Amino acid sequence: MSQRGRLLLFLPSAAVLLFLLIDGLQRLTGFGHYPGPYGFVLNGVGVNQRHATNLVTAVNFDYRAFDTLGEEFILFTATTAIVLILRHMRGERERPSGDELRRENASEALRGMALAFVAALIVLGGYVVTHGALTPGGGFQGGVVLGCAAFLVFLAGEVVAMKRVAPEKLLEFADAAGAAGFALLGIGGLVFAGVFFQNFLDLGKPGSLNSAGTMPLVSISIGIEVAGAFLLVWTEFLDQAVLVRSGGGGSE
Amino acid sequence: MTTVQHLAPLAVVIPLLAACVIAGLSFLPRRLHEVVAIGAAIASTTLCAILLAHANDGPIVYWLGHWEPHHGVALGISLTVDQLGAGIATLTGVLVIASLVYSTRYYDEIDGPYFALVMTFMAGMVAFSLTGDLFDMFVFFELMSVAAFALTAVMIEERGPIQGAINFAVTNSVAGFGLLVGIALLYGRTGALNLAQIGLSLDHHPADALVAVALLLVVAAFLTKAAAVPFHFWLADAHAVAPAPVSILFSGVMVELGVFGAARVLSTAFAQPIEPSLHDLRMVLVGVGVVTAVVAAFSCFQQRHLKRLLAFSTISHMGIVICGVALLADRALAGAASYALGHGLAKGALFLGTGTLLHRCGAIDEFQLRGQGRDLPLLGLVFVVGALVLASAPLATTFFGKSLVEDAALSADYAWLPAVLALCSALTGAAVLRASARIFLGWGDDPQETRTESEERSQEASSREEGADVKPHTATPALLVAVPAVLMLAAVLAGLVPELVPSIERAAAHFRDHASYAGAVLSGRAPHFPPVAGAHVSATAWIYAAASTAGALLLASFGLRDRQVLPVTVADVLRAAHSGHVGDYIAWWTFGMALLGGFVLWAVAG
Amino acid sequence: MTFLPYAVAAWLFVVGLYGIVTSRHLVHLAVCLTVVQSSTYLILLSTGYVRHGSAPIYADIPPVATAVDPVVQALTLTDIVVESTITALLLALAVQAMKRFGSVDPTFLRQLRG
Amino acid sequence: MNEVFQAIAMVSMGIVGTAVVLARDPLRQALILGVYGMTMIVTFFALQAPDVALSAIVVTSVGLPPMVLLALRKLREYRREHEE
Repeated sequence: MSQRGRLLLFLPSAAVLLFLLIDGLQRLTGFGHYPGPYGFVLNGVGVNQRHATNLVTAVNFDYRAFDTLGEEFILFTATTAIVLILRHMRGERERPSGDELRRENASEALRGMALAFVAALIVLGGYVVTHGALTPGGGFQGGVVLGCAAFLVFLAGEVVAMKRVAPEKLLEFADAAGAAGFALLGIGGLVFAGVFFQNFLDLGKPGSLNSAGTMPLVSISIGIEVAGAFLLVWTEFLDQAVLVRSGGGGSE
Repeated sequence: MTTVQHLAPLAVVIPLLAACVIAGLSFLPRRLHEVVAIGAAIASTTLCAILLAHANDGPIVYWLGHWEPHHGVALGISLTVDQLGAGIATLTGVLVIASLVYSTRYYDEIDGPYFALVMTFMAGMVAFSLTGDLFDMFVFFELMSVAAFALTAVMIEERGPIQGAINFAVTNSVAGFGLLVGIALLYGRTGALNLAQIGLSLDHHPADALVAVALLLVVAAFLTKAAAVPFHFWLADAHAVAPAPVSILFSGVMVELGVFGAARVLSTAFAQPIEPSLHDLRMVLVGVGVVTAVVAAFSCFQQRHLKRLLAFSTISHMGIVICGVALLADRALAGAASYALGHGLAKGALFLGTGTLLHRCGAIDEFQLRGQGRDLPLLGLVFVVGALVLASAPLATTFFGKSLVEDAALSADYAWLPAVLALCSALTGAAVLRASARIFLGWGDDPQETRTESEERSQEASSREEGADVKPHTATPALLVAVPAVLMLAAVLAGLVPELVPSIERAAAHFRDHASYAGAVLSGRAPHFPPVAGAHVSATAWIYAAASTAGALLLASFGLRDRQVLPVTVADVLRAAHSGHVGDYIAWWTFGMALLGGFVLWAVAG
Repeated sequence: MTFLPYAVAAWLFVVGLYGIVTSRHLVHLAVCLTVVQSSTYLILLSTGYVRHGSAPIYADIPPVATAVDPVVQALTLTDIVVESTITALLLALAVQAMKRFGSVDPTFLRQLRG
Repeated sequence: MNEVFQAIAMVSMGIVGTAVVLARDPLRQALILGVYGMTMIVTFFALQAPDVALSAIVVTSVGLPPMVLLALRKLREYRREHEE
């Protein structure tokens, strides 16, 4: 279809779709009037049942942990897929790591600044991961921050040197181990408490760091997975942008 | 809780853990990855089969995390394993095992992550069929989507897979977001995510525009996965370029799961609201199924790229399965399930057979392969039997399935439906028969001088280029013929097991009994199902089956003489619609939403 | 006000689709897809919002306070992860498309037709 | 007061979201996407969803930008290499 034909098909249809969406949405109870019951029931019983003060985390890591398991494996699958899709093709070579590469790297000043950030980011990321059950945040958010810290080390140093710090295999292992850890916590519930994903550790005192039973462990394993996954994806893209060059042929 | 219940989450987690082992230890040799993957697939399939055997007295309900409902409000997620769900999960497992075994010999080189992707794909499909929670369905819908996008693009050295994966990913993601909006609408109305609870909560209100739009968004998302026209464009692209062991999973069970998802929400969450408008909604949905079956059957017949031909035949057969679900009757649903079983096994065998031809000859074009299959007689037999199964020849599983659909169509006053479906069976069967005669027997005219149309020529060019990257092999490993042969044998034998079709009829009736379902899920009541009277295959069903088989033979000989069944202009329009441009596909998707939405709004909210 | 968030979300859904349909660049297309998805965040969070409710985090508020629905927030979190993975995957495919086709304009991706 | 704040946040989300779609140059689009992320984060805070806002922050300002920018850079490099 030509761009014109496409729009001729799309625009009237989109208008109808917009009308349908609005027609459906306007029959909701109206903004600010959530009728319940699901969320209200959890708000009523959640803190007592789970000793977690952040109920969003309690939903994600306990009540609806199976959803989160699926979500983490979506991330895991996409990461594995990106490694597979961006693998070096026939006829591609890595750019030699000499002068040419050095040109790509950050300046000395930027390098120093980045390293100063790293320590702060590690503290922040670690805090967000471990306090998931108490305050906003959790494994995913903290994991990205931790991954970012490591990535800054990469950017500040040599692209090649960073591969020595965290080789691809190690990142793949972290990604898989984090995901597997979460799945194993589910099996732990089955083994120690009798039902898959049942919270099998002591719930502790609400508000304290080791409260909410298995939730901090879930958070940590997700944190490991997410940090590994994001780092892996970033380095794959960085590889493509900086190192990989097609050898001649190209687009046929 | 009984021990059997605990198997449900394990059937999902085992392949997930296998994926972690494979991807985390990617330095291990390929054979070890294969062993882990096949072992996990067998274990999970066995669990699904055990669940299937134990679900005959009603759904097995498993509250994950021990979150049982609190005064009728589901706090957590339930796995609700009924026989149709466990059955399609078992079919998934069988096809995954076949695919993995086949790929041990098929790929010359393949990276470990490939097997990890197959494992998460499997876990996504199994969880999707076992879960009883709407949002959980979305999550695992996305998990199997993401794995499928990646598996489409495995062969990054070629051009087709990249384009196919992009079209697949964009179309299905948009559909997934639509599903999410539908979920949000239902949640805003009912405050529930559990299918049974949504169903109970919707019982209290008459259906309005909100329910209609939610139904549109949810069902259309699943129909996009099931490749209903006009949401179907991605399928031909993705199936044609994915490697054979992946195509078998796509055609054999992934698209069927789309229809399954639609059937699931229609018979749980929406069962009560659509009750008053059953007649109108049936008309709309049967319309979707018929258009899908007919359009794709003609597209299928005019293909010469073998995998694309099979892909279009899958779309057409999905149209038939959609008709079965769309009739909104127990017997029709049983027909759809039996049909999906027969089709999944047979189409899986055909896709693997095509892979074997590609492996041997380095080509996938029907004319290029002319006479090349002479030294693979067993594979030829597989193709011919497969063509007959697709044509719903008497005694095939597809035949029993279709006769049930026809039966239900007659009692719902759709007397014309069987004839239309028979035409589609004949066309799709004929396409495969024609290709097998040309490839394995060398029959038919030499096409070179007769083809002049420009669209044809470009198609020829692209289908020639397809095989360019695959090195032909001088010998075919026995396994590459044995796996498709075993699958085809299973497809044929399944039709001959006397107890199979009646038990599917029972399962379908239980599946649609939404009051028993809700009772079992929310209050743990053991369901009391009324006895189901098995249907007898009527005389007209035999006549239609004989007609479609004869029609397939006739059309195949017609096609061998290089004749088209459609006028050139119509054929070119059909081809031109499949432009390969993702923007076109989304424009068509929006068009389909608008059209279907208008009809659903009219039917449900009136 | 009672309908504003839904109107904005419906608009974003459709306008994102418009971007995908007319896109001439795969990276642009991937970003438009995130706009479609962001409409779902808005719908989800708005359905669970309670007027004058506070965040469902009981570290800061008394246990009896009215709080908004935590479930939709959990769902949105899942949704955000799904979005970022699909975007990343499409970007990787765009890079490969450039290598194979020499272009990232969908108009010039012409391998699969008919 | 809170309602006014919410309304402003949502309307700006709608406007900036439209701008993201209409920006045809990918690099410019990436910049506007950053602004869009901000409006989204503000909206999430206004809807009492700090967890979601935190996720949006890490995704739109830490997670995705390196991928988009590196992919764009790769595309540019590739084009340059093949035009030489």
